[in-house]
Amino acid sequence: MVKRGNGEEPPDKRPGEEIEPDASRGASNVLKFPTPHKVESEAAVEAAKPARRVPGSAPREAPPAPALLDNELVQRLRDRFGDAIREATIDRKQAIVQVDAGRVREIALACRDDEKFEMLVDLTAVDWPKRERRFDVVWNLYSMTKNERLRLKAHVAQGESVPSVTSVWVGANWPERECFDLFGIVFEGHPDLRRILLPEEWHGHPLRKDYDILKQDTEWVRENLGIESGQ
Amino acid sequence: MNAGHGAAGFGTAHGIDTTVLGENEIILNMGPQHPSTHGVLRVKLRLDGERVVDSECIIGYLHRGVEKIAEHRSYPQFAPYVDRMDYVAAVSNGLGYCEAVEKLLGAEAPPRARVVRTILAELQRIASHLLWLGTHALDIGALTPIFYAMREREEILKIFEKYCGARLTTHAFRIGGLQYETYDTFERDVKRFCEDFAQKIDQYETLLTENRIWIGRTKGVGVLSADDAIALGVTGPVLRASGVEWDLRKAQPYAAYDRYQFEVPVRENGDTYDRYLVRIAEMRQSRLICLQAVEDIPEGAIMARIGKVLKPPPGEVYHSIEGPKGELGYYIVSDGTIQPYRVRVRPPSFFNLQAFHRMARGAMVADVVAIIGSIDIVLGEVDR
Amino acid sequence: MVLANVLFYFFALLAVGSAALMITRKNIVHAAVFLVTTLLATAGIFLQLEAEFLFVVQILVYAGGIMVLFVFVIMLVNLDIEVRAVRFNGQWKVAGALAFVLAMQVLTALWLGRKTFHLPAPPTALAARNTEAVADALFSHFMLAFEVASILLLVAMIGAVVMGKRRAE
Amino acid sequence: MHGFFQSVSAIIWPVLCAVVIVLLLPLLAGYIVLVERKVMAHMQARLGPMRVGPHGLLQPIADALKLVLKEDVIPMNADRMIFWFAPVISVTVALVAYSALPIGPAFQIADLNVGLLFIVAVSSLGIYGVVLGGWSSNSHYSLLGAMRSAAQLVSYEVAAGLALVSVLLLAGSLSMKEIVQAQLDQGVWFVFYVPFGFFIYLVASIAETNRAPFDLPEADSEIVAGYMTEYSGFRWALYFLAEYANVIIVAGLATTLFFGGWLRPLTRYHDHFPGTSIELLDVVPTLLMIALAVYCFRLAPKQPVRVQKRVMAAAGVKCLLFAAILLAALFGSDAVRQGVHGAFWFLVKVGAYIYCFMWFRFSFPRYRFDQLMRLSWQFLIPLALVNVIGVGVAIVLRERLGWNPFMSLVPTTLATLGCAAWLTAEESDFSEEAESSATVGGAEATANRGGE
Repeated sequence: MVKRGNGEEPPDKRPGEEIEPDASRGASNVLKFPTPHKVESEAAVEAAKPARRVPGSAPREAPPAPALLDNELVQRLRDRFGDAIREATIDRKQAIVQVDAGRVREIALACRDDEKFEMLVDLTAVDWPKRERRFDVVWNLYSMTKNERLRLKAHVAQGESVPSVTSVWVGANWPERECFDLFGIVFEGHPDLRRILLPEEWHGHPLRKDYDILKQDTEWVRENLGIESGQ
Repeated sequence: MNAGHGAAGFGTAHGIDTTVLGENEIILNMGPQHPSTHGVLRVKLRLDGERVVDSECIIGYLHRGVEKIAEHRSYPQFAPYVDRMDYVAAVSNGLGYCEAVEKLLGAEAPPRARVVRTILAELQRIASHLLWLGTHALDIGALTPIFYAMREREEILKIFEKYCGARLTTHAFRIGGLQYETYDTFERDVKRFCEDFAQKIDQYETLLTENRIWIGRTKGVGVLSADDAIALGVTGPVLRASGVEWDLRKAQPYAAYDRYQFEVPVRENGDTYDRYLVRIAEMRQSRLICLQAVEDIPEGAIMARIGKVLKPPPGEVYHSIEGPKGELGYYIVSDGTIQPYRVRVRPPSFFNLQAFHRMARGAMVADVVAIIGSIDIVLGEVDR
Repeated sequence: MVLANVLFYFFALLAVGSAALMITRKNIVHAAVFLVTTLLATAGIFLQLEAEFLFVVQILVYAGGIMVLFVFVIMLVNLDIEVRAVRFNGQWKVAGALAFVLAMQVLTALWLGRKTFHLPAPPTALAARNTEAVADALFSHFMLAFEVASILLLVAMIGAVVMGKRRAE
Repeated sequence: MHGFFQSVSAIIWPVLCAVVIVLLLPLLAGYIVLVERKVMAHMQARLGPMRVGPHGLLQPIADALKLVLKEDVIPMNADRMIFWFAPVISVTVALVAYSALPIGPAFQIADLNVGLLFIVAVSSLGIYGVVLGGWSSNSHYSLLGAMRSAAQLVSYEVAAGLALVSVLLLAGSLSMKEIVQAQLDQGVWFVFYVPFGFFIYLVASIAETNRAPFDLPEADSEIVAGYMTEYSGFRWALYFLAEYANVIIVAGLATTLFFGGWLRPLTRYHDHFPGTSIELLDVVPTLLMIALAVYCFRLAPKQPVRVQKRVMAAAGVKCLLFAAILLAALFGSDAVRQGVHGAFWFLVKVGAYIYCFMWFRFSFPRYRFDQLMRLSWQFLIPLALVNVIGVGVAIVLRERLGWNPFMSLVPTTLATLGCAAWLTAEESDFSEEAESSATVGGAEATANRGGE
């Protein structure tokens, strides 16, 4: 039996991991909650009262702004891939490493084999149309051995292709297809890159920010019915 | 459109070659309207007699563009939409989303809210597993368990209804805590349900666990090894049945799970029978969690002070919970406005379904439905 | 007796007619259906002769057993090829000539033996216990033949299993 | 009265029986469906049909009307002739089989001296309806269903036939009437002589009628509805009718062969009411029907709608009518009494057998096709062979060595039991093997992945 990421083993406190509750958990029936944020402890003080919410008020304490991350993991990756590792940050206690899109496959392989990130939890993209390289492709990795998460991110321009990681994690197959389907990002070396959620004959990629169903509709009406759409 | 056809055959689902058929081979389209593809899954099977030579899952028939909708709603407005993804486990979906946004805001729900959330989420896990049990048994030809399972699920839905007025798409939680206080007899209802439920699980097990036909139909069927499961991103009971002891409730506790004693059921063979046993054992554990939690719900506020208009500072967050079907993750990117810039849902069924191709290799048509049932997919979540 | 004659001619016509249809159908499943009809009609004639046991065995073994396997196999084969195949090719002239010669022979034989040709009287005394009679005959007079036949069938069955297994590997 | 029966029985009586059977069977099948749904519902903690008539009593009629009025769809590329003809074959052969089935000593269309073989032979033709229907629909699901059905029926007919042979050896006849008579003469139902023969026949008969857990040809979760997938309306109803007609046939066969046919339980108990020739036990059917009538009358006022009250009361009256007939028969001649009461007991036993079918259906999951085949060829058929040989030995022991009939069959039963135990052990060995090979397969798959 493989025993992985069990909460019983104290995970190491490297940055880039989820918050671990304090040691008192499960010790007694008294409910003590970890209080990582001030907000919550204040809420506890106002225990008896119903929540009082001021309209428009911002949270008392904003989460820390993304800070630079520089730990052993990033160091090792930098040593090995040099410039391909661009910028490592930590946002809301989660490690994000920005990498060079062209070398993602090798980096992924290293993450899987040497850094023990066995599982590709998720693969997705974000569209920033105003940016020069408009897409963020995001690989969410998880290490069962270390109970740790890592997010790889690469900037990709429209029309640029990204190496597929299906040879590293077979599970990347469908997410990459979905990414291709909804963003139009081409993954080089994918065994079967087709649309997955939308029909084959669909036009456009809906999750792009400039995708406009209304505009498409108007165009379709003009083309096929020969009239101006009333919408 | 069809750019990037590389070398074929990385082991996961790729399109079936329908042009070259061997002797006695036929192509069978199961679904999207088929009694046991659980909604609108379409499975294309290449059969040699009754044996599966190749398979391909074709999904997307229930695609509603939930992720796109999110970009046009404010954070609280989007919350009801997540209920419609895994519609048999709406509470879990809501829990994941609310916690993800809370993390993005840097807020946290008060203790009372977290305990109530835990109770409801565990009840939802039981309800989801019950629905799975019933339909899975029905697929294998056992007509009776589904009605027993529905009977107990009804009790859970009644508790939901009493709590928030809805049974299926509950929208039970709000970002920052809870909208509603628990109703007067909430503790009693939950407790009574949990106390009766132990014996009810025994009933299901009497019908199935040691039944020769059931064992014959499920043992050694749809085997998924631990390494394959991890490589495919499979999570939840399917992963645990393959011998990987990994549960987000233990590994990275959220809500109030770190307060309660429970075990993570694990089996080693990774076949359909083990997935069945794992889920049955999980129902028992969920029941124990509910019993512990309902004994001692802390007093206090149910809502954190987060303000009415939610404007998370720019940045991004990934938060995941152990849904009934596996790791249910939300990756939310904020640009500092009231609307999320991007919401990505990591649906467990989507990744688990990917493993179908591997499990179905060499199976028979009858095994195909057993395997689909044992993965426990909800197409609303796969297609979003 | 009129009823008996009517029934006989009904069954006889049915048997001959469906046999003819069987060899002329292009669709192989239709042909099989007509073969089954022929067998059943023959069974009807057996029943008329008060050979109840034979009647039942005819249905049970031929119509209910062997022909089911026929149909089963036919369904497994790709039918389109069979339907499109040309039935009457260049050999039909030779076949026709041979058939003509054969028919002449049969007719000659019938003509020569026309004096001995008469319908046997329907058996009456035997009928009541003909199942036992068949069993007695099989297990006493024809014991050896019966056993030889069963061994032959056994060999055929084992052979089929062996061949089937080899092909599966 | 006596003379009347004899004169009628020559030719009118069989024709009358045939007409009654053909007319009543659809109704009977409809009500068996209703009973099945009610039994299923109560086993599954729900009520079942409740709306059409009190407790759904008129549901079968509503269903039948609906089916007859439905559109009759014929798929475009179907073989129309055969598609049209196939359900007719199914129903016809199912009905023909009734001609040799004695429902009590008086109600039998023809007492063939090969009656048993006749029923088996004719029901074996029912397969053509299924196979041709499946083939002609031109659909993959239908074809798969038809092929499953053909293979299944051919396999299980062997097991069922061998199970019947053990009874034939004991009865020494193929005539249905004589088999019942043999049970009366020997004073015991054959199920007590050859329990394993009965067990094998029970399993095989479920498989032959395509009912759960052997309902693979119409397994709804796998191949939608198997050979019936493309059928609708009246044609579909014909298949349905054929299925239930076959269920009644196998139940009737089992009743005749193993449960003494129309004989009442405790046939040897002959105490009379003092001063009359009426036996004490013969009153039981009348009392049962009266009890049923009382139950109906008590339920009637509780029905919510007036129509329902009336229908319920009518059901009660019908029960009373049956009770009256049963009671009147007691005072008739022997032939009348045996005819009416025989039919009653026969139907009760058939009902009990069908109830077992339903009970199994709601308790067990479905077999997989290879498991189904293995069960027949590797378990039931060897078992049936051992059983038949054992019965042969027992008859020799009884007739040549003068053993007590029960004692002589004990070794048979023990031998069959031993064989069953051995075969079961073999089977679990086999499944363990399969399991270990599956694990090896998994390991290989993992190894392969490394190479990719």
